[in-house]
Amino acid sequence: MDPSTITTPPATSFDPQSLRADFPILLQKAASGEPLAYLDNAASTQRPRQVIDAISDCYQRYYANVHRGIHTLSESSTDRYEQARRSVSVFLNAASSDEVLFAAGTTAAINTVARTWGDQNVGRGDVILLTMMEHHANIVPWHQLAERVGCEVVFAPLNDNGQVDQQQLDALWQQHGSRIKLFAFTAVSNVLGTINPVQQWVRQAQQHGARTLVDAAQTAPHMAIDVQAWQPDFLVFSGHKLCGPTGIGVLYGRRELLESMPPFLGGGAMIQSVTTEGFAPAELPDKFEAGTPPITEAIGLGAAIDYLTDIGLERIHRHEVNLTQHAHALLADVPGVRLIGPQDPADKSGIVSFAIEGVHAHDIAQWMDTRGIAVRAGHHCAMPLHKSLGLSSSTRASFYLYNTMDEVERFVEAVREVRAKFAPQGRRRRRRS
Amino acid sequence: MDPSTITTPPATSFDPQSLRADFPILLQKAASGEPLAYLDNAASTQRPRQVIDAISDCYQRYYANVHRGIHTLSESSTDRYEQARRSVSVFLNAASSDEVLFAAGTTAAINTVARTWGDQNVGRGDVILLTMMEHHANIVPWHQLAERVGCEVVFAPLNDNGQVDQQQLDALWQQHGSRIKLFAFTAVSNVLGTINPVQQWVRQAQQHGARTLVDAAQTAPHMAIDVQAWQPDFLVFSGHKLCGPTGIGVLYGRRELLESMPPFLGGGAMIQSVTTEGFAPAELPDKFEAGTPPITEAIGLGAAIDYLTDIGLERIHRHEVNLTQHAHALLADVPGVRLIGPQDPADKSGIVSFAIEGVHAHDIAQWMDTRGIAVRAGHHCAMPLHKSLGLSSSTRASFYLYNTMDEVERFVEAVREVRAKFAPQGRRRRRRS
Amino acid sequence: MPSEQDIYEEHVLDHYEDPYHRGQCDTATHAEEGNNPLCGDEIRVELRLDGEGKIKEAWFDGKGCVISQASASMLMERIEGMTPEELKEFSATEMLELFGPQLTPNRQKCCLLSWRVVQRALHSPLDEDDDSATFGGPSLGEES
Amino acid sequence: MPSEQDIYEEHVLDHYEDPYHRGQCDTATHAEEGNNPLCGDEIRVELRLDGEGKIKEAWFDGKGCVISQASASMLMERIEGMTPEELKEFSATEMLELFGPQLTPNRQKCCLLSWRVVQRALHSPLDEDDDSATFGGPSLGEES
Ligand SMILES: Cc1ncc(COP(=O)(O)O)c(C=O)c1O
Ligand SMILES: Cc1ncc(COP(=O)(O)O)c(C=O)c1O
Ligand code: FES
Ligand code: FES
Repeated sequence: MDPSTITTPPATSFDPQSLRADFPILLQKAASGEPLAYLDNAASTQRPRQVIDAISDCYQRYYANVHRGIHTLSESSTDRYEQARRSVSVFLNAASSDEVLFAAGTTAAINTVARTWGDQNVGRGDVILLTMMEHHANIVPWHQLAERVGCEVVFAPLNDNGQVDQQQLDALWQQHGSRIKLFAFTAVSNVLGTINPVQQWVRQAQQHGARTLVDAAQTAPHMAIDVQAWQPDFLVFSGHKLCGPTGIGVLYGRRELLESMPPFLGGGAMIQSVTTEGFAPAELPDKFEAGTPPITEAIGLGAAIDYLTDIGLERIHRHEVNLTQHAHALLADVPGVRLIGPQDPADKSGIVSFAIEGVHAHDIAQWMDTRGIAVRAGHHCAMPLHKSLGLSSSTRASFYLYNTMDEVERFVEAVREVRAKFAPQGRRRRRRS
Repeated sequence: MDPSTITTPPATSFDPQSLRADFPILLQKAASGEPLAYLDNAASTQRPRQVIDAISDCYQRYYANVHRGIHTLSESSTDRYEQARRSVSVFLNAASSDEVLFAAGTTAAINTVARTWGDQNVGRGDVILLTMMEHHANIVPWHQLAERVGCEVVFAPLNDNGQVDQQQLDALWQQHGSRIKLFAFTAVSNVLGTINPVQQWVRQAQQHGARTLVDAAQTAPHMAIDVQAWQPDFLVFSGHKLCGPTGIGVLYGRRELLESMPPFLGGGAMIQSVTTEGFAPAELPDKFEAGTPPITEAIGLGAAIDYLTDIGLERIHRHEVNLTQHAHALLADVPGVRLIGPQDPADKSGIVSFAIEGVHAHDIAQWMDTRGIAVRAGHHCAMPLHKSLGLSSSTRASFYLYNTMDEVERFVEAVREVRAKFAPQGRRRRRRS
Repeated sequence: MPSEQDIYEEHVLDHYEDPYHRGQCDTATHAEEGNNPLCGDEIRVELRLDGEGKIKEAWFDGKGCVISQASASMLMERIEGMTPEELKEFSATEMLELFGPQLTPNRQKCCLLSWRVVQRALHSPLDEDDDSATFGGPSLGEES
Repeated sequence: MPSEQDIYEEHVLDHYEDPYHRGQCDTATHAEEGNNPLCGDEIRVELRLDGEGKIKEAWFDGKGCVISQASASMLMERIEGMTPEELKEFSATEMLELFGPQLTPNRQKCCLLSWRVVQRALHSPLDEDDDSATFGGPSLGEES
């Protein structure tokens, strides 16, 4: 199922207020004394106590290093670690949990693909196709690959609505044809909120014999993923963006590809045998998990996924679209605000990025902080995108399951204040003493 | 200071029993109903509540993504994250905290050096010098480098006392001379417990113009490290082996080298700018920390280091030597037990590895588990070492600050039982029905 | 948690110390090797199938822990007289039951080592390519 | 925690909206550029030193947040008349004091941007190599 074709969720009411009780950090006041409105979820989300407890519980009751241990603690840890892998596997609807590899994060996962599959399969004159809305994590590893092997990195341009122009994309496929070895694209833009047609793009790549990598960092937290339906070759996401711990992410890969790729990091666990002459790699998934893995992080990620699937990703997404709709509607009344990305909330995830003529994004964010509202300012690790928009930075509010309509209203009110305070009035100030 | 020349600690008494109260997991009974004797510390250690609380506290009170955030939570997280870097820097006595890079673990750190410094500086015909007691984490990345660039990997052999034979090591320097580009060695063996003369070996490498990488995974938890005195080019260790979280380790590198090396993983935070044409890397330490870093893990690591330095590493080491001494003395009376590694506990860290003639290591570990004693069996990620010892596996008890003389005695008692139960008696059993 | 103290019950130790058909089968028609990737232990199984394909003799050799050795002995004793179909139907669960004491997942791999090798041995007639010369035999990790 | 509401006090906004010597100095003898790696904002400073090396004129240009622009304006006003030695002694702490409102570490970088560029400008006479053409000017991250 494409993320753009979400089915209507059951009509049960969604109550963010009651969910907030699960998140200890949201119960405290902001430094300003006001209730904390955390709208920086695209950068990283907060954790429910279910996840924090899962981590503590591991350390307090059954922690040991995993895999080869015989003793009870090690068996328990291994068991829970592998259970987390199965949770992720179900979450992605993977054919086998062997296709689910734990990595340090989205960034580490993409670099793994670039340095293994990339070094093995991409050469001089080949093309890596990206979109202009990619996060640096899905740009820099390909620039580095280009430095190593001499391939070319091509960016599909966007239209005025913050979407890839399908005609121009078709033209790129036409132009480069089978030279395109990989189409690596984000399923949802971390700046524009744009939801891309994953399944359609994967099919298009398949028709040209190209591989696909789907950056699901902004998708996994908000929408159901089905790798068997989407059929990407690789799909990656991070734990910390879906209520999970830092220090962990997931690299999904199709078995056939993972088996044909050389291993990446070398060390313990990823080997079948080591001699003074060389080594033989282990089977999946160990082959790509060198050294002591992020054990409690994987267990915490499993708990986060259980938490989110209990609530239901469709319901979460629907709630976020409602918040975005409200934000768009209110911001339409504030002059001087330039909303970037799709103008119709139905085409978007719960991300609202904007610029205010004559006001620096960092001043906007700083002012919001004085109102207890956490938003992010800057290029959001998407400098090429900002350049293409003619901006050096933007301010971004990004929503999650625990955000409320009231927070959206406080946010828009703060936007109004910012304009009043900072937008150039054209007046001369009195001379300073 | 060399790890082998530990000064006598102050005569204050060291009371592991009172420290145990800090470790929730040690307060519970083992599955067998007996008190848990956790002697698998070389694989991974347990955590005091100070560390568990530091992690929970971050998630509950001040978590956000680090670095570029303006809002209060992000400032707080960044502050604590960088504070952890400074704690590590002091812990290692680094000249600057810019030389301290957070990595996913020892394995990730060594691979980082191999793929950046290695790919840049090592070529066909060059030699990477290792010792025969290295962990796979310090072997496989060099085998992989050899596959990429055509260098040779040479192993310094050990004597019967489980130490590198200095004369044979001298001969290797003589033989390969300036072809040796790097001497990568462990400061303490994770199987033999052998403490290597780090400072002396670094000087020797310097005289030959070679770089050094010190694997301090088994050293950092137990002995004071001084990178300005030792002068290694690189030094690495893992958080989970010194009471810290999983998912984090440290790569120390000399500034001059780190600055001249290309970056490794590409993505957010490690860049100064990105365009559609290429990228410019950031300054240290960001250059080597792509993507969202292990934030709570770094903060937990800082708490672990504070905890250990409060107690004092010299005192911890002295305590472990006492335990080892006791274990050696008692095991000397058990026939058929082959202790591997230095016979004198003064040459060792708190690691006791052994084999029992005719008994499989996994049966030993399994039996110990029935007695509530957690030890590890296998090749301990050191297959070349075991091969050189004529063994396919060994059983390892490894001590830490919270272990007691009583636990050592229970351990030796279990060794006796194992011998009685499993060692071949040469008798014929009755025929089975 | 299985009560691990029971793993090494008398019946298991009997098979360990005085195994059934440990050694070589001079008239073997089929043979196969395999290892346990967790520990590197290897086992070789040699079978003699008669004209109708029935298992007339089953022998094993190798090294490993008590569980792997005792379970191999039990298995050799058990499968003699079986048809290939019967052997194929003899499931992992039945193997674990045959062994007796409850095992944790890691130790189940020990117990199932010879069982896996036996299943493959049926497809490895001795006149054809014998891949026993490959690195430590094929790893069976992917199937576990 | 600094009370952030105070950052944008009137005095700061005065300098932001009506800055001192924003623009170019046609008779500049020294100039330097630099950027804040955290946000990419750039600032250029141009100085005119007289025969004895005293700063006769100080001008800045660039873009950035209120803090960086207001602090640059304050700094230009402050350093005119200073000798190079006096400027060298004018510390980061003094710069933060000159600005006024307390700042978090990230925002201190905004406030210190022009201060750093000024310190380097003294060593960048205009007839010699002007590296203003390099990628966004030298990054000052390593010094912060
Ligand atoms: C000496 C040594 N080096 C490297 C490692 C690998 O550390 P990690 O698994 O944390 O990456 C270990 C631990 O297993 C070790 O003992
Ligand atoms: C779309 C996208 N891709 C990749 C990343 C990088 O994720 P991480 O920093 O967890 O590696 C992010 C998050 O910043 C993102 O939003
Ligand atoms: S430990 Fe190797 S087969 Fe059991
Ligand atoms: S945000 Fe760029 S200088 Fe302040």
